Amino acid sequence: MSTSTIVSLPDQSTARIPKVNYLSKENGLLSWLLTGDHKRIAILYLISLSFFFFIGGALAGLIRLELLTPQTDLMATDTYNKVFTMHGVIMIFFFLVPSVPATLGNFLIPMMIGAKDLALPKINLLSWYLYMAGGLLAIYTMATGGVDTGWTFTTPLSTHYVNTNVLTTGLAAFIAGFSSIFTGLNFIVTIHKMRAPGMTWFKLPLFVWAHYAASVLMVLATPVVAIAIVLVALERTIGIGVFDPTKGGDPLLFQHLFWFYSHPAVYIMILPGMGVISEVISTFSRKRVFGYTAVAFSSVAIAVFGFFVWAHHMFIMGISNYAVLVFSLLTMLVAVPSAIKIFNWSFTLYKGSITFETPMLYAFGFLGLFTIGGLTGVFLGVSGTDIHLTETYFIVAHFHFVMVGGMLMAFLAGIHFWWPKMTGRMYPEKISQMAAVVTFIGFNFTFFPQFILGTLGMPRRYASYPPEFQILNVFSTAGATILGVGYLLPVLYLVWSLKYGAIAGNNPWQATGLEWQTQSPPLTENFAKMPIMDHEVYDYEWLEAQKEKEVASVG
Amino acid sequence: MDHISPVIWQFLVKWMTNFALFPPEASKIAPQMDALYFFMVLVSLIGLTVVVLLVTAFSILYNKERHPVAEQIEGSTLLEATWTIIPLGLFLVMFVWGALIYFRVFTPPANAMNIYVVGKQWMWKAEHPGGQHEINSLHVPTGRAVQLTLISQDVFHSFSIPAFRVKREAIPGRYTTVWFEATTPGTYHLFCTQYCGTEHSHMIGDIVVLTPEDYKKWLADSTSGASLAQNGERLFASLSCSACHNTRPDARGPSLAGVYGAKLPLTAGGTVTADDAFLREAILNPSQHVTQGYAPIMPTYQGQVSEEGVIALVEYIKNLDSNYRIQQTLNTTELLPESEGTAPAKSPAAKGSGSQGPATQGTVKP
Amino acid sequence: MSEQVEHKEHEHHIVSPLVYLAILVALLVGTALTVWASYVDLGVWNPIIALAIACTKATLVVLFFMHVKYSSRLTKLTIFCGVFLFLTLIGMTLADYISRAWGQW
Amino acid sequence: MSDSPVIADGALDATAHEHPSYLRHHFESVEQQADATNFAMWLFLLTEVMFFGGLFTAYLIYRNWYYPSFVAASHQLSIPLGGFNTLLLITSSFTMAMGVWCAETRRKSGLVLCLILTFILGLGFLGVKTVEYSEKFEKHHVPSYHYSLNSFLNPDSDEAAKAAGDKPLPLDVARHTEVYFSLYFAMTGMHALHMIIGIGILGFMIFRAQAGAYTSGHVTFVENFGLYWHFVDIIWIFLFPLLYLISRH
Repeated sequence: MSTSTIVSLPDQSTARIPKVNYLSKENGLLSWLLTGDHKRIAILYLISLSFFFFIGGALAGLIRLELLTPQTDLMATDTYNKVFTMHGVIMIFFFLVPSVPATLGNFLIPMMIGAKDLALPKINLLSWYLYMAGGLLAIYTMATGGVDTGWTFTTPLSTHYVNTNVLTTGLAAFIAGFSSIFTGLNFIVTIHKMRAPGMTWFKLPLFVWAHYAASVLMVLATPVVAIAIVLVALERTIGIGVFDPTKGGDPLLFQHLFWFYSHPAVYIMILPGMGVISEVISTFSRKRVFGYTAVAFSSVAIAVFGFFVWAHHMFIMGISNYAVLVFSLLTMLVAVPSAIKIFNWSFTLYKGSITFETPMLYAFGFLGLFTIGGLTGVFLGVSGTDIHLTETYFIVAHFHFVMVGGMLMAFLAGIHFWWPKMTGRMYPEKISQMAAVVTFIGFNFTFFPQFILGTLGMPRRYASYPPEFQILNVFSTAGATILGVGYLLPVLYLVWSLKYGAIAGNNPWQATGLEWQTQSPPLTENFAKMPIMDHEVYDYEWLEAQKEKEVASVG
Repeated sequence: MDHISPVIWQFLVKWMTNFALFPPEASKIAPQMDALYFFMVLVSLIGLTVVVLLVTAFSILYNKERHPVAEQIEGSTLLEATWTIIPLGLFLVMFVWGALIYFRVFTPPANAMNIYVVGKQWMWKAEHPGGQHEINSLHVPTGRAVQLTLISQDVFHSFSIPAFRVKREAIPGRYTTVWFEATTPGTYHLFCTQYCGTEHSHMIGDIVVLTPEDYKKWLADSTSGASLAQNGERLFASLSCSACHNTRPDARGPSLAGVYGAKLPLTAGGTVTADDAFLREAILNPSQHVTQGYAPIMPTYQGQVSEEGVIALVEYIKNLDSNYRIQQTLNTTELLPESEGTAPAKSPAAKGSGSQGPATQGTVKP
Repeated sequence: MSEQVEHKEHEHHIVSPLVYLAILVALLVGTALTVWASYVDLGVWNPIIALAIACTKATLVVLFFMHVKYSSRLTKLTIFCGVFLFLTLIGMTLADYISRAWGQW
Repeated sequence: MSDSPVIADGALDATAHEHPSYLRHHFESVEQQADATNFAMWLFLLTEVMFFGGLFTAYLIYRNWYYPSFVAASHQLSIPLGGFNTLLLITSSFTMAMGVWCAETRRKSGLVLCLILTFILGLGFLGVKTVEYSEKFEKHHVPSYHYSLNSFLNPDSDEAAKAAGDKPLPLDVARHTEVYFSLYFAMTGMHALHMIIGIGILGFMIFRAQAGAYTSGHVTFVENFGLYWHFVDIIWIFLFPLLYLISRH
């Protein structure tokens, strides 16, 4: 790609990974399983998340393979239903919701605000164990027959009309929910109470702002879906009648409670990704984020408005027409902060000094795909077009543009960006740039045809479909194979780089965050001495001055 | 050509012949919906182009070689205000436009012909007023507003006709409605779009749009002998509804003639418009919908009548313009052993406050 | 920002047992009152009064037993957010149910 | 922008002087630790508020829909038992608050006494609840496939209904009492679950308090548990009028 790069690696002959760091401090499996160190917990999360991601990905592969032909020839319809249900459950509850917060957020929030650890390290470890318990339960469910309700657990289907493992899957989601509540709670407390001297709210990196907003959503929205799941479980087991229409309950109430969480949940998923993009774009254009306060407040605005739009998932489900008007209007409002963010990021590039390392490529991918994802969301939020487009592949494409094109791109951008900090070694640049491009191409091939399919009316969750839709489905499946390669590559070269990667040094990107001002990999306490934030956030002039001073003192 | 694999060749031919970006427009609402859709596509394309252009231009102009030192810029309130207000304005235009279309799709015209649709795992059952039944298909005429009254017997289903751009969930326990006016004869897809269990993807069918003449022919060919209202009448008699709902002066229930569309005062206070949903509720949960002046003595029929049965009853009550039909039913009831009636009352005068008559229909709550 | 200053200035406030006792008495009186009020026919006011008494009791518990009266602004804000969102959930969901009865448009 | 280094000396002053054993390594001071855990507890209570929020929403909707059924069904609950339970719980909240006070003023035996009292009152509450539940079981008022409508169709055969002067309900109204009992069991059940967890922690705390763990200046745990206990009390303060006191006149 570009010939110029800002990586200022230390001289390889003398460079060493610091002897004392959080990885080398203690050894043995137990030292990992009982750790309170936020960085080690982040690594635990990273490993387990990747595991679940590839299981979910394999299921997605099966879905695409089945859809290669119009008939149900690869698997029976009930198998297909189980496959897409488990794909949804695993990807949403065990990958997307915890992805950036639990790995990068866990690793970086204390470092960015100059703290030694999260406020509640034991709770942090507990949330990993809850996550694992939930995840393994989900895998167990899958192994013992699966579940075929769709990840939305719609009543009365989930309570009375299927005889698969709804209870264990619900329990898995319930447990994972508490894991996410505890993570969010920990972040909020940490951001409020553990900031280093001088670290005021408006000196917080935007990554922290985004996580703060997402954490508020996690803490306040997740319990509502928890109680909805409890009620579904009670209805299934002892037959109470809260959602059961034959007993006088209203199945729409379940939808209300479910979407009260699950709509904010998409903001839980995307906000941390937006935080990553802010950091990456600023660093690689070597420029303060354009309109810092606007971007910070737009995160908060998304979180706040995010609570008031949930019923736009139910426009054709028989909620009152007045409610449709109100929720549709509020949905238009929540689209605006995302637009602000997109333009602010674009203008961050203006008069910057841009280089095109892998994280930046992923960030560009994010900008394009998230713009499409966000704008198509408006199609679904507008009550008129929603009638035609909802419950079709249009919604599938929209969701994947936001979640895979947005969140996953951001996740990969972040993993590459902070990989040197986490491991002390660089990933190989050329091949990873290639992987970023492959992912982008594969992604568009996979999901863009689905917009057209949706407009044509192909319903989602169909194991078979009318033959005239085949062409676009073949495109989509072909794209998915490219996408699969794009996701496998990083695993290979990142693992390779653990041993053979170039040694990164403290600050290979010349980034300004506090996390870059300490050794890589960091000490268990993060900083040798308590940092004091005496400069602005994204203060590249301060960084220059620091470098000159260092050169002067060494020389 | 022989170096192209036949599979790919076929694929390409298929693609070229079948490629479409949007489904056929076969209803009156479809062009309106598509106008909004294309407006939104246009706005999205412009927005996307702006973002892509900005990013590309800045990447070229300010890459490190060309522009080695970045200029630190705080931001610009003016610019930020611009890209807050313009998207907001556009979104609001879309909102209003969309709301108008939503309004149209879910507000049937008064003269719409009503067809009942029952969704169940995994089929659609349509009940025409003339008594024609259909499974997984629906015949409708062109040029005539058709209202669908949907209900599900088990789980959520969703009745989707992409070519008409309409879709509505069929909910267990409650009627929902949607309407359309087909414009182009042909056969179109009918999908269930709400995931409803194992055979969800096979809960599909055909919407057959016929010219009015063909439709008449079809109606005549597929009649089952009795109209829906006649089926309802039979049910009305066999459930002994007429034991109370008759026109005798000592009748224990309100007369049902002309009740449809009327505004009824309730014992519990307030009034309610007797529409399909109300009639269904009044049959299944009568005690909560007692008309003023009557004792809450009607038993519930929940679990005794199927959804199809309720539909037939509702259709029957809807068509009771005068007491004439009830009289007839009463006569039939007398043949049943448990009927307690003596001679049917001669007076055709409607009894009780039950029927305020369609005259009050004009005072519908805004 | 402000909290850093704040938690220095807000010394741990110890509430006297007499206050606790007074609150206990108030709560018991409130309970008696709410039971009594339920036997009186006040029409639509019955549930409103019951809820008003319950809210008062809850406020007393929050302010004194849970020390919120003496807590930082952050705690108060947190509780406010919780109550606000709780009311949003109930209010917006109920709004749908209530406006369904208004019929089509 | 100043040129001073990001890593400041002297910032370690806080940790330089001796600090108590309960100060965790990543906090700078005891106040910060206490503040952080207190805030975390409040956030946790917020999730609990939303957790019960779903139930309250459901309750309000169905109460609006099925008011007569709710009235009749609520007459099956005993106000004396419910009132007594309210009394127990409010008193336990008081003893808990006193416990926190004892911990703050370092009165060990007082703290132990208060905790034991709270423990007993909490158990008493659960005991009464068990009595109430078992009565519902006997009458088949637990929503399930064996749910019985008898008390509502023939109120004369049922003491509670007779005492309240209930008239026989039509079948369709009587049926919806099951919705009431669904919510009754979901709400009080979730509440009781919170009580059980609380009592478990209390038992653990009594032993720790006897060992003097909370009377050496480190009161955070007692305080935070107090918050939880009061929260559970508040939920009951709302449940009591909503479930027991519907239209008794």
